[in-house]
Amino acid sequence: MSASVPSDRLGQPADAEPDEHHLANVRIGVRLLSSGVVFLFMAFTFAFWYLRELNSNHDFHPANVNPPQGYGIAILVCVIATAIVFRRARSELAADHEQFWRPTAIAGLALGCVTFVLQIVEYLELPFKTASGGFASVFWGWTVVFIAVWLAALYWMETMVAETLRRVSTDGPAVPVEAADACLVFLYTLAGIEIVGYIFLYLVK
Amino acid sequence: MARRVALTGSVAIVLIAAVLFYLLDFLFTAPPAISAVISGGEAHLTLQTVPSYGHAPDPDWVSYLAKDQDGHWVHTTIYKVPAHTLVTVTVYQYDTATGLRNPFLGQVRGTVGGVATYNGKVLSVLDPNDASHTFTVPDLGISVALPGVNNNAPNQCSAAPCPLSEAHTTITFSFMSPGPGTYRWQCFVPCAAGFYLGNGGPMQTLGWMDGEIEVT
Amino acid sequence: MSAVAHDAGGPGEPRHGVRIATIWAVATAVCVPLMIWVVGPHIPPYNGSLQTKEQHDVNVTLASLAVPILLMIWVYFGYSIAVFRQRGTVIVDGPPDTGEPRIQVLWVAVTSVLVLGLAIYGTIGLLGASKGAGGGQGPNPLVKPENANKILQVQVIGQQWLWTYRFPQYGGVETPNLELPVNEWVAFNVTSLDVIHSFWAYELGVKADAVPGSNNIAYAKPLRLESFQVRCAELCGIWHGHMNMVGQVVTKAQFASWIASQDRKYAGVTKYLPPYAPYYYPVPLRRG
Amino acid sequence: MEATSLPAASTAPPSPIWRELLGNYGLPWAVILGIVGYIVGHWVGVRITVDVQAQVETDQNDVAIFLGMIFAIFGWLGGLGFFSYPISRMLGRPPSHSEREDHGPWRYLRLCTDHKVVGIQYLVAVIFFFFVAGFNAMMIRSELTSANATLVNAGNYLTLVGLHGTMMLMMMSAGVLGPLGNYLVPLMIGSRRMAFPRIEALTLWLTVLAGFILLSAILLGGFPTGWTGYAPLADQARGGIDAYLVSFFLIGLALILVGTNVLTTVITMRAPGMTWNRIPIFVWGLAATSVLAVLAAPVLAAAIIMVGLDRTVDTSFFQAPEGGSPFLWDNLFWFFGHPEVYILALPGFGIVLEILPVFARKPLWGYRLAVAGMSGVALMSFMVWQHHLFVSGINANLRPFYMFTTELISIPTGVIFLNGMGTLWRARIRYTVPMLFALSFFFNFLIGGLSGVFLSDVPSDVTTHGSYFVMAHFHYTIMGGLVFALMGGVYYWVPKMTGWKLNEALGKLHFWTMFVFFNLTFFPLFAAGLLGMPRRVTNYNASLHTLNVFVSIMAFCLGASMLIFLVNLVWSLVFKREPAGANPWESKGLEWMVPSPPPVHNFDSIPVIAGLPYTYGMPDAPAVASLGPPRVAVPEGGAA
Repeated sequence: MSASVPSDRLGQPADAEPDEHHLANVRIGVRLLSSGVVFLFMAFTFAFWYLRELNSNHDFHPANVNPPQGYGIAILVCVIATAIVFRRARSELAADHEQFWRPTAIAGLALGCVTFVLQIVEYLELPFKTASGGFASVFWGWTVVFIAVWLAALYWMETMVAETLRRVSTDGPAVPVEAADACLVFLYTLAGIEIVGYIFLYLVK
Repeated sequence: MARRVALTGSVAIVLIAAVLFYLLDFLFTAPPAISAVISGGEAHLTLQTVPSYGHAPDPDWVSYLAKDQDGHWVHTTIYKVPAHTLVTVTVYQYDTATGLRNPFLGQVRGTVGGVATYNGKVLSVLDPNDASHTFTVPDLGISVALPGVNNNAPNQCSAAPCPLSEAHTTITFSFMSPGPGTYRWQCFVPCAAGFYLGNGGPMQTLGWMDGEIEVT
Repeated sequence: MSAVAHDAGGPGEPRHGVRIATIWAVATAVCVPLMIWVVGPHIPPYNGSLQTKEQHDVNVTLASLAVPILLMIWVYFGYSIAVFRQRGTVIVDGPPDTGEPRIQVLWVAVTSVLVLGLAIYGTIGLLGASKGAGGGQGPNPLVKPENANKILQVQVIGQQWLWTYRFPQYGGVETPNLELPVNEWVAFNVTSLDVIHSFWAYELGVKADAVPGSNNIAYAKPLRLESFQVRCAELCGIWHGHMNMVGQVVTKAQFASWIASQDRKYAGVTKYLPPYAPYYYPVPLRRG
Repeated sequence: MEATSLPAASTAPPSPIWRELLGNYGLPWAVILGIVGYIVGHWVGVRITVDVQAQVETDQNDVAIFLGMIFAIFGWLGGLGFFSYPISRMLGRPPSHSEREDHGPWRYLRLCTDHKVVGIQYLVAVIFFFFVAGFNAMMIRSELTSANATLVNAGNYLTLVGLHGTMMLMMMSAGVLGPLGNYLVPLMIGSRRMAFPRIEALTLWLTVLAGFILLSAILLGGFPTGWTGYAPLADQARGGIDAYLVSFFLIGLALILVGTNVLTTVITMRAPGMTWNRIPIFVWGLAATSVLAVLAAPVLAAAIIMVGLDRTVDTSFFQAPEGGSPFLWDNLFWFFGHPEVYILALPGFGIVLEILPVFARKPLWGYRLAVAGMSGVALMSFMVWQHHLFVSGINANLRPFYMFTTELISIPTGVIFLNGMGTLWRARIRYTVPMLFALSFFFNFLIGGLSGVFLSDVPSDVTTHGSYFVMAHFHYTIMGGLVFALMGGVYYWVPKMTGWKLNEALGKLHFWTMFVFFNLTFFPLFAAGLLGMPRRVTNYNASLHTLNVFVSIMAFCLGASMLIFLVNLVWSLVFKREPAGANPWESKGLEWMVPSPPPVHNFDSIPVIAGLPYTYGMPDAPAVASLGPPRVAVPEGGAA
C-alpha cells in the first residue's frame, strides 16, 4: 500500500504546518499510553499481592509450583539490554552518527526478538500448568500480557529500523530523534514493569 | 426526495425485521408445557433424567424429560398440575452419581409422609454422595434426591429418550399440590459437566434442569 | 449581533437576592418540619430491629438535611427561570460578571463542612449502638456487640438459588427455614457454596454478601414479633429473583421448641453434613 | 492534510490490480472478512482443544469462541483498511496523517480520517445502539408489569438486563467523547485535525464492532451476569459471556485510545493565543474525562483478560477453592467502575456549562472553579470504589475511609451547581431546546446527587445496596444527567455539524415528554428500593405490583418520547433540511465562526485566540479569535 499523496481533498494545496505537531503528539501520546500500560500491569500486581494475602484454601502458591529462575533472569536481562542498546542507538542518532545508529538500532531490535523467543521457550519448559493455584494464574496472566505489549515495542523499533534502511534523501537524521525518544520512553516503561514483575513472580515466595 | 423516502423506509424495515427476530427467536422462546395425567382424582407425572440429551441444540447437556398425556417423551420442564390434588411423580433416573454440593438436600422433604421410594425401598434420607440429581421445589419445601446408576453399569443410556431396558433407578413420591400459582423447581446437584462448579449451562437454562410447575 | 443592555442593577432593579432568600427561608421553614414529622416516619426501613431503627434515623436525618439544599436549588432556578428571562425579540446580554471568589470560597467551605459532618455522622451511626447497622463486616468485624461469641450464631449458607441456615450451637443442624428469638442479638455468619449472593433480611435491616470461601458476619437484634422477607441482593443466575423465603421472629421459648423440632426433623441428614466451618469448599471443585 | 514538504514524499504508484478487482476497503469488506474471520477462528479453536474434556462437554467451546472473535476483529479491521498503514510503516515508509479520502456520502462507510466524518459516524452509531438498548429497557419494563416471570423466562431476562446495561454504558462512555469530542475539539481549539486521525477512526470502528459483538451474545445463549460481570458467575456462564467480555474489552481499548487522542490534541494542537485558561469549558470536561479513560480502562482490560483466561485455559483468578478469590473481581471491576461513571458524568458537565452562557447571555460564572471542580472529580474518582462493596465483607475497617472519600467527591461535583446558579444570576434566558435540556440537567442531577449522599452513608446503604434505590440513583445521574446533556448537545451542535436546523416544535415536545416521563418513571423506583425490591429480579412481592405497573406505563411513554426525538432527527435532517447558517444561536464560540458544516480544513488559516468564548455582556470585547484572511486561490503560506 503506497503512502497516499498528501493532497487536500478539495484540490486546495495542503496547509504548511500539520506536520509540526506530529512529534509533539507522539511525545505526549507515548506518555499517556505508557501510563495506561502501567495501570494495566498495576491490576496484575494488585491481583498477585491480594490473592497472596488472601491465600484462599491455602492454594495460592502450592509448594511444587516454582517458576524457572534461569529463564526469569534471562528475560529480565534481555528486556533491560534492549532498552540500554536502544538508548545507545538514540544517542548515536542525536550525534548524527548515521553509520553507528543503524547497527545499534538493529541490535536493539534483535535483542527484543530474543526476549520474545525466550518467553515462548519458557512457556514450553514451564513445570506448572495454568490450573495450579492463584500464583500460576497470575504468572501466566502477567507474562502473556507482557509479551503482547512487548510486541508493540518491537513493532515500533522495527518501523524505525525499516525507515532507516529505506531512506531516500540523505539530509538530516534517518529518523527524527524525538521519535526515538518516544520509543525509548515506552521501552523504559516496559523495562520498569519487567523489573517489578520479575521481583514478585520469581523472587517473592 | 423519493430516494430519501425509499432509503429511510428500507432502513426502517430492516430494523423492524431485526427486532422481530430478536423477540421471537430469543426472548419469547420457552419450552412447551405438558400437563399431568389425571386419573381417579390424582395427578401423575412421569419424568426421566438422562446424562446427555443426544440431540441438537446441545447434545452433551444433562436434561429432564417428561411423558405427556399420550405417552410421548417431551423435552420440557414446565408441568401443569391441578390445584389441591395429590400428585404422584415417577422418575426414571439414567445418570450416574455426582454427589450433592450441600449434603442437606439428601433429606426428603415436603412429600406425603416425608418419604420417597427408591427402587422399592422407602427412605427419608439419601446418602448425599449417591445423589445424581434432585427434584426440588424450594417455594413448596419439596425436595427429593434421585440416586444415580452405579458408574460401571453395563448398558448406560446416552441419548434421550432412554428406554426402560437401559440401566436406571426408579424413584416415586407424591405431594399435595398447593393453590394456583407458578412455582420454580430445579436440580441441586452440580451436574452440568464442563461448567465451572458444575452449575452452568443446563443448570441455568429453562427446559433442561430448571423448570416451573404451573398449578391451575 | 446581540445588543447589550448594561443594566448594572439600577434603583428600579428589584433586590433579587433578598427575594430568593426569603422564598427559600419560608419554604424551608415549612418543608423541613414537614419532612421530619410528617413524611419522615413513613420513610422505610421501619423499626423491625435495632439496625433498621438506626437506618431509619439516618434516612430521616439525611432527608431533612437534603430538603433545604433541594429547596435552595429549586427556588433559585425557579426564580431565575421566571424572572431573568429574555424579553422581546432583540437578544440582550446580561451583566458580564465572571465569578466572585468570595462566593466560591464560601460555597466550597459550606459544602466541605456539610460533607465532613455527614461522614462523621455516618461513622458514628456505623460504630454506634447498631454495631455495624446490619451490614456484613467480613470475618473480623469492626464493631461487635458485647460478649459477641456467646450470642446466637446462625450460619447463612447461600447456594445457587436456595438459602439454608446452620446452628453451630445446636449440634450444627441445617434447615431451610429460619426463626429467631426476639430482643436477642444474633450473629449471621454468611457464606456461599458457589457464586456471590447477598443475604438481605429486609425487615431486620441486615444485608451481607455471601462470598464463597469467606465468612461475612453481620449483627442484628430483632425487636418485634413479625415475619421478615429474605431475598438475594446480588445477581447470582437464573433464579436470583426467586431465591426468597420468609423468616419469623418468635419468643425465646418458641425459638427453643422450634430449634428442637428442627433437630429431630433433620437428624437423619445431619450426620452426613460436613463439620461446622466458617466456610466450605464443596466438591466437585473442578469442572463437574 | 499533508504539507508538500515531507522529507521522503513519493508519488503514489498506480493502485495494484487486485485493488481494482475487489473494490475498495470499506464496511462491506469489513463485515465479510469479520464473519469469515469468526468461522476460521472457531474452526482453529475447536482443533486446538479437541482433547480438552471440559470444553467438549459444554457444547460451546470458549477457546473457539474467543479465537473466533479475535480473528473476526482482525478481519473487520483488515476489511476497513486499518492494516495498510502499519504495514507501510513496517516497510519503512514515512508517517502520513490522512488516508486516501474522497468525498461523497460513501466516506461515512469507510475508514476516513476527517474528524468531522468520524464525529458524525460516532453520533449515528451511539444513537443506534442507544435505541437498541432502549428497546431492551422497554422489554424489561413490560416483563415487570407482572409480579412473576411471565413474558420472558427468567434466564433470558438476565441477558435482557445485561444487554441493556452493558450497551448503554458502552455507548454512553464514548457517547460524548466520540461524537461531540472528535467533531468539536479541533473546532473549539482552532486546529485542523485531531492529534492521531487514524486512531480516531479506529476507536469509532472498534466501538461499532463492540456493539455488534455484544448483540451476538444472543446467538451464543446469553449471559446471566448483568453489566457488572461478577466473578464466579462469569466463570460459570454460557458462551454469551465471551461476547460480553470481548465487547467490553474493545470498548476499554477504544476508551484508552479516544482518551489519549483527545488529551494529546488539547495539549499540543491549540491555536496560538489559547492559553490553558482560555480553553472552552466543554474541552476541559473532555480533557478530564480523557484522563479517567486512559487510566481506568486498562484495569478493566486486565480484569477481562483474567476472566478470559479463567474460562479458556483454566486459570483460577476468581475461583476461591483454587487460590483465587471473587473479591479480586469486585476490587478490579469497581476500581474501573467508579471512574467509569465519572467518565459518564463529566462530559455532561462540560456540555451544560458550554450551553448555559449562550442562552443566558452571560459569561460562564466561575470558569476556574468549574475547571478545578472537574479536575477534582477526575482525581478523586480513583479513591472511592469500595463504596460499592460496603456490605461485601471486604476490609470493614476501611468503611469510614471510603464513606469519607465518597462524601468528599460530592464537593467538586456540587461546584457545577454553583457555576450554573452564578451564570443564571440576572441573566437573559432564551428557552430554546438546548437550554431546556441544560436546565433540566440541574434538576435531575440534583436528585441523583442527593440520592448518592444517601448511598454513601453506610447505615443507609445497608438497605439500599443492590436495590432499586441504587438503580434509580444511577439512572438519575446517567440518564437524567448525561443523556439530557447529550440531547442538549445534539440539539445545540447538530445545526453546526450538518448545516440544518432541528425542528424547534418537535424538539420542545420531545423535551417535555422526556423530562416529565423520565421523572415519573424513576422517582417511584426510589420508593420501590426502600421497600425492599432487589435489582434485576423478575418477581417482586405483590405489594409493589401497582407501583411497578405505573412505572412500566411511564417507561413506555418515555420510550415514545425518545421516538419523537428519532422522528425529529429523520424529519429535520433527511426530509426538511432547513439551512441553519453559521451561527443560529448567536453564540461566541470559536466553532460558530466557521460556516456550518465547516470545510474539510476547518479554518482558512489557523486563528489567533484572543480570549474565552464567553464574552457576553462585554460589547467592547474582541471576538474570541481573529480568523485571518479568507483562503484565496494561492494562500500566502501557513498560520498568521
